[in-house]
Amino acid sequence: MSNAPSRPRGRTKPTLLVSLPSETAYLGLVREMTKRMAELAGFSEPVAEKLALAVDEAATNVIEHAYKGAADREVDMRFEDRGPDFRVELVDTGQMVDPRAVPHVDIDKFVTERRTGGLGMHLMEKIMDSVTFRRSARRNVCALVKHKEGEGTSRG
Amino acid sequence: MSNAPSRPRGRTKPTLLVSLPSETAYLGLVREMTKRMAELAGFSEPVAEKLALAVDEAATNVIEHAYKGAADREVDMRFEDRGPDFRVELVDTGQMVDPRAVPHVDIDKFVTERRTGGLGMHLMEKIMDSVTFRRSARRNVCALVKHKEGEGTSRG
Amino acid sequence: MSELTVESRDAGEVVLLYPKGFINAHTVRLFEGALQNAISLQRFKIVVNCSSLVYIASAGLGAMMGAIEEIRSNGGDLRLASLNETVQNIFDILGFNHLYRTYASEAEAIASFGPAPGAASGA
Amino acid sequence: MSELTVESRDAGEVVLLYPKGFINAHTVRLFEGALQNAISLQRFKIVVNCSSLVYIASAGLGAMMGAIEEIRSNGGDLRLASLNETVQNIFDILGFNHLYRTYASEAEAIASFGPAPGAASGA
Ligand SMILES: Nc1ncnc2c1ncn2[C@@H]1O[C@H](COP(=O)(O)OP(=O)(O)O)[C@@H](O)[C@H]1O
Ligand SMILES: Nc1ncnc2c1ncn2[C@@H]1O[C@H](COP(=O)(O)OP(=O)(O)O)[C@@H](O)[C@H]1O
Repeated sequence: MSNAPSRPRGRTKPTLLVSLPSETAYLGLVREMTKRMAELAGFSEPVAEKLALAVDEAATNVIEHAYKGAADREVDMRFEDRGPDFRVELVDTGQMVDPRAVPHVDIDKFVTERRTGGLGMHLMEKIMDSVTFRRSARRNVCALVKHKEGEGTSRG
Repeated sequence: MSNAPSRPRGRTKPTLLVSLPSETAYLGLVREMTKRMAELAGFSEPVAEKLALAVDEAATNVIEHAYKGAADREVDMRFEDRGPDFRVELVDTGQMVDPRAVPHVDIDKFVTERRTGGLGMHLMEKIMDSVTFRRSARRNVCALVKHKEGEGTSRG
Repeated sequence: MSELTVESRDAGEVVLLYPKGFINAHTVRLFEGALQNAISLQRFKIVVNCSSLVYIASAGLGAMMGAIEEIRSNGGDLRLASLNETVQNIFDILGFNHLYRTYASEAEAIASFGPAPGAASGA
Repeated sequence: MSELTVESRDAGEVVLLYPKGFINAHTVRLFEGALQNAISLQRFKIVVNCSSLVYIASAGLGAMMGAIEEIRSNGGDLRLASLNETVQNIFDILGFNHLYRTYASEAEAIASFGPAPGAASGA
């Protein structure tokens, strides 16, 4: 599903595009926007709140890792209600992410080893149905997808 | 950062750009975003709420008048924290607004004549320090400006 | 997501409306419908209890303007109770305080319509 | 705009923290500061009352992970009270319930640290 350059084809419902500064001060806005867009896509409030958390984590990672905390860069976001899927893409022009380099947290080890990193990625993966990273045209694209039919049985 | 054409020059603080479908379902999002951006610009919550109302009214007018209710068009918004000014621009590609044709409400007449239209424009003008419409490159631009120093003495 | 709900209750001759949430151009039909419903039932003494009304844009004020003529020409009125600060403020900006009577509490708004016929004989 | 405030109070040997609002990567310093402050005062019995905590992102959980080692190695603990559903849910997703003890009420969380020395003699 994720080989679309950025504009999806066909009958995709209209999309919300947002471009914001890479400052953590905007994370509250990211959370609110995501919650509302998820509710507009038909998710219940508790699920919409979890989706907002996942997108907050993704945006936080862009600011802290891809841009290494630089506050003068830009984060582009695209919210799409694709019929059966709710999809959020975050695009940055910062440091490349190698998905294989991103450590997968084993939560049991986590508990015993008491690490502090890796929680955000783990939350994103638990909450979403898919989390993918790709590099295209010198931009990093992080795509988060949640299937609507799975809403009631959401693992998160 | 980005040499995007739509970026203003100079030391203007980073800007939030949003592009949304011309559906009234998004008005709640417009209100929330505006309130939060106004608070980030330093306005107190009660003032931020009024600014959110003014921008809601402007977006409502774009959807209802410029686009005549068509839900498949786009509204572009730009929020700027320009030092002494908080500025919001709404851009549409719909029907042209002739500012001189927009009726100015005389609230006293309004009360006695009991009209129902014209309230939105009146609110916008009461709340903001300036409300301007211009046409450029086949797009309508509605610009709302609020001076920060006037916050405490806001008329609204 | 329900940005607005509007409940309706009876208090003798008076109809009470409870808009809860946000009235904007998207949700206003619901509020308009509640007003029109009271009118179509010939209930012209209307109190809008605004204690849970968080926000009202001009669309909502327009809905009241659109109904007030018919309500008053039938011997009724539309009165407002328990406005929060934000909503009161919007009313003030528009000079709506000249047009609509507002009360601090629902009880006062109901009482302003005078004693109900039933209440007088039932005492 | 204050997205987060963190008040601190004493209850005998126990320090109570009251985060109010949203903990994310932007506001987490404040929460971290409150934890570090308790530690630097050698107060290692800490209850975080979450009744007004609306939201916590991983940054906030990381702040707790970063402090827990020192707290426990000094004979203390960090315990949580009155989590709302959203916050409880995030804890569950991460398996934090294995790591932190949570209580339905602040009183229970305080009591879990056992009777305070003063309380025992003062009875
Ligand atoms: N958008 C990103 N760009 C670059 N690296 C990332 C990105 N997201 C995650 N990472 C890498 O994955 C690691 C784990 O991320 P996360 O689980 O959010 O924990 P934390 O951010 O606390 O380290 C990060 O430390 C970082 O090395
Ligand atoms: N963005 C716009 N595009 C075109 N016409 C507009 C626009 N905004 C306002 N107008 C005109 O100005 C009039 C007054 O607007 P307003 O005060 O919001 O009241 P209402 O929308 O209830 O009519 C509208 O009826 C419309 O004719």
